[in-house]
Amino acid sequence: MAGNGEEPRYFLIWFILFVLTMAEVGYAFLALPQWLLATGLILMALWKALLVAIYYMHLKWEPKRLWILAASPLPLAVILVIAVLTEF
Amino acid sequence: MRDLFGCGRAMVMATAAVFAIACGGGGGGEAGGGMEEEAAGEEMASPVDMATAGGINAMVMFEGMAPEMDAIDMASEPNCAARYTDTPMAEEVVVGDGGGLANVFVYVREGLDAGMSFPTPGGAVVMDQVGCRYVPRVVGVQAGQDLTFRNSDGLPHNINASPSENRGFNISQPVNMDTNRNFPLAEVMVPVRCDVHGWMSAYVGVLDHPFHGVTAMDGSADLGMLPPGDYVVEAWHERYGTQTASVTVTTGETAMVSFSFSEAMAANAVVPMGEPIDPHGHGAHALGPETH
Amino acid sequence: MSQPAASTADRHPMPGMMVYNVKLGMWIFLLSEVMFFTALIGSYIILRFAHPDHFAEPGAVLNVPLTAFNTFVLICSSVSMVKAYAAITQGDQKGLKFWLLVTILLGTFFVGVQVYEYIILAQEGFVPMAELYGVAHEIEGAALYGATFYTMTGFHGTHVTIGILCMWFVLYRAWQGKYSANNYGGVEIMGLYWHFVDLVWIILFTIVYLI
Amino acid sequence: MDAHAHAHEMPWIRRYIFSTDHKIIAIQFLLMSLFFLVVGGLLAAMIRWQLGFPSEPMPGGMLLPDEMMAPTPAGAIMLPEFYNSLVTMHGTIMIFFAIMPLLVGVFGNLLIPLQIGADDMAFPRLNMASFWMAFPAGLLMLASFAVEGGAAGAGWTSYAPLSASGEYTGVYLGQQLWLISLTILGFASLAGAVNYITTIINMRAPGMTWFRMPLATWALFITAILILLAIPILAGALIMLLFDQTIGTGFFLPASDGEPLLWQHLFWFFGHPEVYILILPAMGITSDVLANGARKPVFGYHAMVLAIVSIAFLSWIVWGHHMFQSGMNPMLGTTFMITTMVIAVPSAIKVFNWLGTIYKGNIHLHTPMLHALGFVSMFIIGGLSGVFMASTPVDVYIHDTYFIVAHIHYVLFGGSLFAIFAGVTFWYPKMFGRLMNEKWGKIHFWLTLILYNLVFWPMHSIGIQGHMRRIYDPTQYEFLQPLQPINQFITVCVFALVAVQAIYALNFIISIWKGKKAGNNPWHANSLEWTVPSPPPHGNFELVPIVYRGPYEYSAPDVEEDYWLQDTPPPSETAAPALEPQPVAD
Amino acid sequence: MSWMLPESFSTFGPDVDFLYYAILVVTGIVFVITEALLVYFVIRYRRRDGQKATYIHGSTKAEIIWTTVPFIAVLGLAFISIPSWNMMKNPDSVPADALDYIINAKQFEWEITYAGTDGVTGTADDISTINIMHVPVNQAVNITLRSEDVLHSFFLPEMRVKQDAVPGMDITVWFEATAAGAYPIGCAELCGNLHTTMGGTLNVYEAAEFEAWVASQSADADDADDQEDQ
Repeated sequence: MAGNGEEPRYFLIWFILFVLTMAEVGYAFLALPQWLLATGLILMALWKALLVAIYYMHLKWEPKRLWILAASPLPLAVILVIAVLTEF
Repeated sequence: MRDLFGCGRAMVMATAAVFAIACGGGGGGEAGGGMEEEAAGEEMASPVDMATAGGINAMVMFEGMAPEMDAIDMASEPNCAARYTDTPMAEEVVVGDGGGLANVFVYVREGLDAGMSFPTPGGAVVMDQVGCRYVPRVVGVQAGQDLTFRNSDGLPHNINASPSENRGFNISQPVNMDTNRNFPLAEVMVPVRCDVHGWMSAYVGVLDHPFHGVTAMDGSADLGMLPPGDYVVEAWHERYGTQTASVTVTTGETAMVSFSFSEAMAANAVVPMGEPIDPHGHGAHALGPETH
Repeated sequence: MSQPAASTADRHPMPGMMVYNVKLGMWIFLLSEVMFFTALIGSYIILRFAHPDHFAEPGAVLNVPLTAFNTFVLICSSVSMVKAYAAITQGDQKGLKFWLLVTILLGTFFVGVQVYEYIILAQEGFVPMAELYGVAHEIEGAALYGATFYTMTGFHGTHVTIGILCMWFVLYRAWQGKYSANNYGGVEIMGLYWHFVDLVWIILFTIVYLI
Repeated sequence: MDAHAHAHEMPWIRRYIFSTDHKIIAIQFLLMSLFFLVVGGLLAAMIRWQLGFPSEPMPGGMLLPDEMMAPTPAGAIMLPEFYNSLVTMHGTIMIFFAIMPLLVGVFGNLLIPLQIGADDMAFPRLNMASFWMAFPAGLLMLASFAVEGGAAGAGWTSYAPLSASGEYTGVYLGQQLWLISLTILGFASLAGAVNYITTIINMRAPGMTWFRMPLATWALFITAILILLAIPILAGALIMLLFDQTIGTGFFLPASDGEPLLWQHLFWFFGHPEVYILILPAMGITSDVLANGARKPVFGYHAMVLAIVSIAFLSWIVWGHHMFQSGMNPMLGTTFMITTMVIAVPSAIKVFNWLGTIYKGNIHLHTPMLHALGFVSMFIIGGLSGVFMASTPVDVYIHDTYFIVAHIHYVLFGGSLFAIFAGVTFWYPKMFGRLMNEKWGKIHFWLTLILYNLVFWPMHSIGIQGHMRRIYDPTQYEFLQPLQPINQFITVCVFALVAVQAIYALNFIISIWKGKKAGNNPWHANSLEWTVPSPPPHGNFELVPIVYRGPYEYSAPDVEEDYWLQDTPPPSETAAPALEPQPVAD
Repeated sequence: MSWMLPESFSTFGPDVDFLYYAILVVTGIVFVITEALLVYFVIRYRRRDGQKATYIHGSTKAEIIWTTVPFIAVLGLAFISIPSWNMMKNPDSVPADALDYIINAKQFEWEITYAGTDGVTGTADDISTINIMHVPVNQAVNITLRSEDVLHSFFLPEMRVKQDAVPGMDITVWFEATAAGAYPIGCAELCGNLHTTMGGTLNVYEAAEFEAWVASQSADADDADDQEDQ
């Protein structure tokens, strides 16, 4: 990444993360149905997580195959949780 | 010699870090001290001067009609059932012909001189398993004294003791055999059961002195020879709870102490289990006959 | 590994991820960390789904404002970490040391706040032990809440602590001048680990504190 | 080479004890896991004594402490709690400390750098750390026999709540040591997996494309991915169970509304990939050896790779078949039945391809080849008996019976262990520079094959009669009493089977000093490890090898010999390409 | 040493046994063919010096065949298994007229409670027995399986019934015996030190006998149990 010219705007990302955190805390205490709260919060959390992964962990500048590698355990996590949840 | 409280051995076998976690989790860490006392106790003579000692005899009577016990359904263990000509009955309350209440654990609860300690008896107390029952059903042992569990049935039993002060154990006896265990700390009582035969249960009283006994069919129990003085004696029954009485021992005399239980007491009886007993000193317990 | 002569290399391409070993190794290690936190967070989700009555409303037991602030601290430490990395890729030794130190301080502050939070919660009767849960005080929720909360946040905190220790090591190496614009692998993988821990916290904060 | 010379100047302890050389680490893993294999075998013999002759005094039992073998006037009788510990520890030790380190630790370390043309692992020090975590973990596991309450006794699956609280079994410390030991072993496995994956992705020699890698390396690569993603799940579960045991949380204890089934789900989500961790490398080894023995390319190389990859993928979505009778949602059971049935397909593909490999071959029946053929024939049985369990209604009947025991042993003993014998014999020269004795190798093979089948084949039969597994005394059940002669027959055969392994042990030990010198390529094989001396020097390759073809070009018409090394330039290439000496990384 | 299942005495028997034998035949054929080929190839293509093996890398056609044929075969086996599985384990399949039982498993006993004449569990006329279960023949019984401590597994080999008992869960088990007699009950999940002793007996009575048994239990609940059972 030393070679890709200008430095990414790290502080902009930081600011977005900050705003999203605030938004999450605010949203969590709104009087909304549980499923809507959960979905919104998870979406925001995933958004934040993606920002960290893409910019701070530099996935944006990595080869595609590293993307695939990095994403590989996620389906397994989803399979495990969803399958076991059907039990209850 | 295999110690029941194996944290010391674990330290040798495992790493120190593991030791810390494991012993903490096992919950038997402090019990290790009991072993040293026992080792020291073996060289000690009894501190009771027989020339001045006096005895205590307890008599426990049952008032009223003895409650009818349930039949034990031994159908699931035909080998045991075959040993009985009559239907075996539960033994929670056993009343003798003379009205004596058996299987009551009577012991000196308070009043021994501070600093008085007693050697651990060398002989073992035997608790047999015959016909899928514990014989005797209630025993008293001294802390550290061997308690031999005997399987005379020739079929699998397990002995699941769940004390509060001591470390519990859960051992199996697949065939006729003896297994020795001991409890290093005093507590009244330790429940013992067999998980294979749900009706089998027994109780062990553990004290760090020898002044205890279990009533026979006539309701009597001999607590042994004690130094003269004032004592508090407690009687414990698995269904009716406890009663205490104070008694004065004088040289050369046998003091009598009597208790009586009745079915009415079963309703609100508090049956102590795993209570630590410190027999030294007075005052913690109110004197006089008392029903819990 | 040195390359064979160019003509041979053309015909026999050198395979690989085109990512140097240490970095690839760190990424692979982080995949296993994903699965580890999957086990912990997954168990939490499942237990909560099965026994909703064990878990209190958000904010009822846990201190959300304090933790939101703490989340912000961790996010700040991520940006300072990435600044340290950016500095060394430009050969800026001073910047590297400065930002590493800032990251360490922020990380330590985060752990400190968490310990403080634990102490307060434990005093209120919010403990992992099933038998002791809420014995001293009447607090909402039940045993599974304490057990899952402390396990998840505790393991995250352990990761942060390990990260701080490693960061001291990186700082020590930076002080010795071991890193340069051409050799910054140590800083980069440190950063990867640190951002990953931050990422896990982002998920944990949402799932444990807010939902 | 400077680095090479430097290696020999290192003190003895750095060269052989705390070595970072992948070949030394492989040998360390080999010695460790063979030791645990012996321990596991002895535990099995004791288990069989009790099953064959329940509650009869065991010969030599008096040597063991009273908590294990109760003294009676007739002799020492095995106690049920010790029997449970034996069952648990036999499974645990064999799976985690024998088969897994043998397949992954030994062959992974030995073969991966050699077969892809690398000088060492990507992270040699991490590699060393991996062994030095695994070995103490094993010792800790063994130490648990000596603690109060004995070793863990809840089965190798340690189902909660039996494992979650000592009050159910009287085992406290032993269960905790079990959990701690496996957690440490998990770290060791992870260190290995990170190393293997990085090495295979990044350190292949020029020309070593994905589809020129030997199948052993392929299998080890996929296995490492399974380890990487499965072990952390186990670690998480182990830690939660350890907290239940020690600090009193209630993840798996119903008393505090914990979920016993959650443990089973987590355990088997790890456990089923684990099953394939234990068989995939064996399949890879078998493919290498079969092609070599048949002097013929592996039939359907690409299909073999695809089969490995699809097994790895499917292994994540079949874990529920261990739990059909566990109270799992029946709908989920149906789903898992279908996925489980499907996972039989890639295994079938592999079997057919192995048959295709020896078809029209020129079969050299050397000892490794015999073991590889043994693997194939036994794996067929183990694979087919798996179909019975996959069918949920049949599983209702045979679940937790000896049929399962037979199945697991046909896969793990008949499968993995035969492949291990094949692999150790085949690559023995690359570890010790000499060959093992062929005659004794063959005697050992035939005796093992026969006795092994005498032991495990009848277990299918008693399983079908309803013989439950893990019962201490089958004669307690009247309907099992007629099966007792079979049990006794099995027991006698087990003793013989264990005894016969002494042949292998002696052959192994004696050959280290007395074996025939091997030379570079004793089996006339193709892959890169056979281009270097036996044992290869520190740093493996003098020059970076250049790979021109796949690893199975046996009997190619273009060349005179029936083998064609991967780095031999094709005939058209008249002059060898200019190469620079390869610096050995420290 | 036999591959034959012991005779079954419940309505599940024919289904399970059919599936078992179907799989036995299919796998048996595959087993014989593959092992025979293996042995044949080893002998037929054994080493001949001075001769090279045939240089073949594979055959796409063969791969396709031996991928699709096993695929279809195993999916077929899966699909014919589904109805029986649903019948055995799905709580909705329990016949409406089934007699209610509660089985409470604990170390190391089966405590079996029959709902009694009123057909409702938890009432005074419940009949409890230890390790011995009494059921009428040709009558479905609906068991609520529970556990007090650890996992157990309720195993009736002749009835082709097996179900783990999980503490904290109520699991429905049902079966219908088709012949009177005494059958073993086993515990198939390691449940502690004396797991091995956790056996019992299933007594299947003709309808009239069963009524007599119920009557005898209700009439003299106190002491009649074991004389009756012996």
